[in-house]
Amino acid sequence: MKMKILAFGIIADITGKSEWTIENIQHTDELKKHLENLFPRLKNMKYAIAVNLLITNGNFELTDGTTVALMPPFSGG
Amino acid sequence: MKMKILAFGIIADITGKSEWTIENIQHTDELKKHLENLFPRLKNMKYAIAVNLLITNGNFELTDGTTVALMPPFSGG
Amino acid sequence: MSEKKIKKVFIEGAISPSCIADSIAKHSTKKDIGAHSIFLGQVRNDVINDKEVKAIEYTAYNEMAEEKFHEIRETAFEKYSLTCMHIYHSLGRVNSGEISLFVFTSSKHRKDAMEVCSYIVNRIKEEAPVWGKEIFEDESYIWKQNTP
Amino acid sequence: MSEKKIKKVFIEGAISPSCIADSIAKHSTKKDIGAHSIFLGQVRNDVINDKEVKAIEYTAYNEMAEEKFHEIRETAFEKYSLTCMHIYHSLGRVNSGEISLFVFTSSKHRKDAMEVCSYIVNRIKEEAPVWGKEIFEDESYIWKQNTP
Repeated sequence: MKMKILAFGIIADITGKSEWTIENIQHTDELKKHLENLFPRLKNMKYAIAVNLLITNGNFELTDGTTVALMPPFSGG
Repeated sequence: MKMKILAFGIIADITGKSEWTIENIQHTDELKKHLENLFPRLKNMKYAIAVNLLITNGNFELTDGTTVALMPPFSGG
Repeated sequence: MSEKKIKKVFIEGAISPSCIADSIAKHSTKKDIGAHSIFLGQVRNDVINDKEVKAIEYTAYNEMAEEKFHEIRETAFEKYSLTCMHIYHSLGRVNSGEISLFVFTSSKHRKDAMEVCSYIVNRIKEEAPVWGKEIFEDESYIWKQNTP
Repeated sequence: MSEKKIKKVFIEGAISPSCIADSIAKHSTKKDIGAHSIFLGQVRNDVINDKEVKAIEYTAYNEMAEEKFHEIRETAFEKYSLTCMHIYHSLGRVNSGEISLFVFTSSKHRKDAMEVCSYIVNRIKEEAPVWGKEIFEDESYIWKQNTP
């Protein structure tokens, strides 16, 4: 089970990369814990998680081939 | 005692002129009566009267040298 | 007349897109501006009693209108946080599809720019002594009535 | 992805005044339009910790943003009486004083055009996955935060 991770804005600065692959993570809460262990600065960050282009609310199950995006608050316009 | 009359829009169509002089009329109510006698179509018209650039409310005394404007509803823009 | 400086609002004929572009371009040196709001009034080819409007011919009580535009301008600057504002209104003939009113407001933030633009347009429609004559293909006409 | 046609929103670098003029000029053939409302976002030279912003560099989650712009577009046409709408947003570097957002709405009457323009701009600011990096003279940067 593989998923693609995309990081944007300040999150890509913290993770040092904007796109990578992870394996065997079951849901978004587990992913958050995993990432916050690797990148402790994420613990204090406000960010949304989109799964296959849709912003998630609460914990969300991940399946093979999904794309997960880590998105800090938007600042376009 | 002379006053300048200005007519705009459909009012100038009705009066057939856009600028003329009148004499010896004391206030705006008298002016309206005078004009409506000359141009009966004005009786059914909605129009505002400005004296020296200011729109009048109610009856307004006229003095020598004033400019009176007859203004149908605005339709600019 | 008082001595206050009155900005020229009326221009003869239609307002061209390139005039609008020039106005926008001039603001690139005002780097504290974050938001511009623009309103453009365009002449519609309404069909009235089976005849199509080909143009509107605008006349105004110029002296009173310039005073009114000045007053609207002053009040807008008092009521809103505003960096720049420009108003241009056509006089004379403007064909359908062409632009006869150009209101341009600029502020630090979007809310001010958009609210004040709408405020100004509404006041112009209601209070500026300007009259539009809707001219049909056969050169007959009716006097325009603004929708509230 | 569904098969719906998605209009291109993102353009590389600043939006030029002449591009805006072209957009306006194209609408002169749509003679049922009576009112255009335009919003322009311009990059400010804010001073943050004594350093002046020279440019904003925009990045986006393109695929999601295009979907979001499409959804905003569809909803705007459902909610308002609207003849035309166009949205352009910059990606990459836009210098202070230059334009990075262009929203253009057209309707028969002014109220619709102005209300829908404001609706669209607010939704873009809140919901479009776009990020601005404010770059200072020395090329250091901070990530931009939008005011609500």
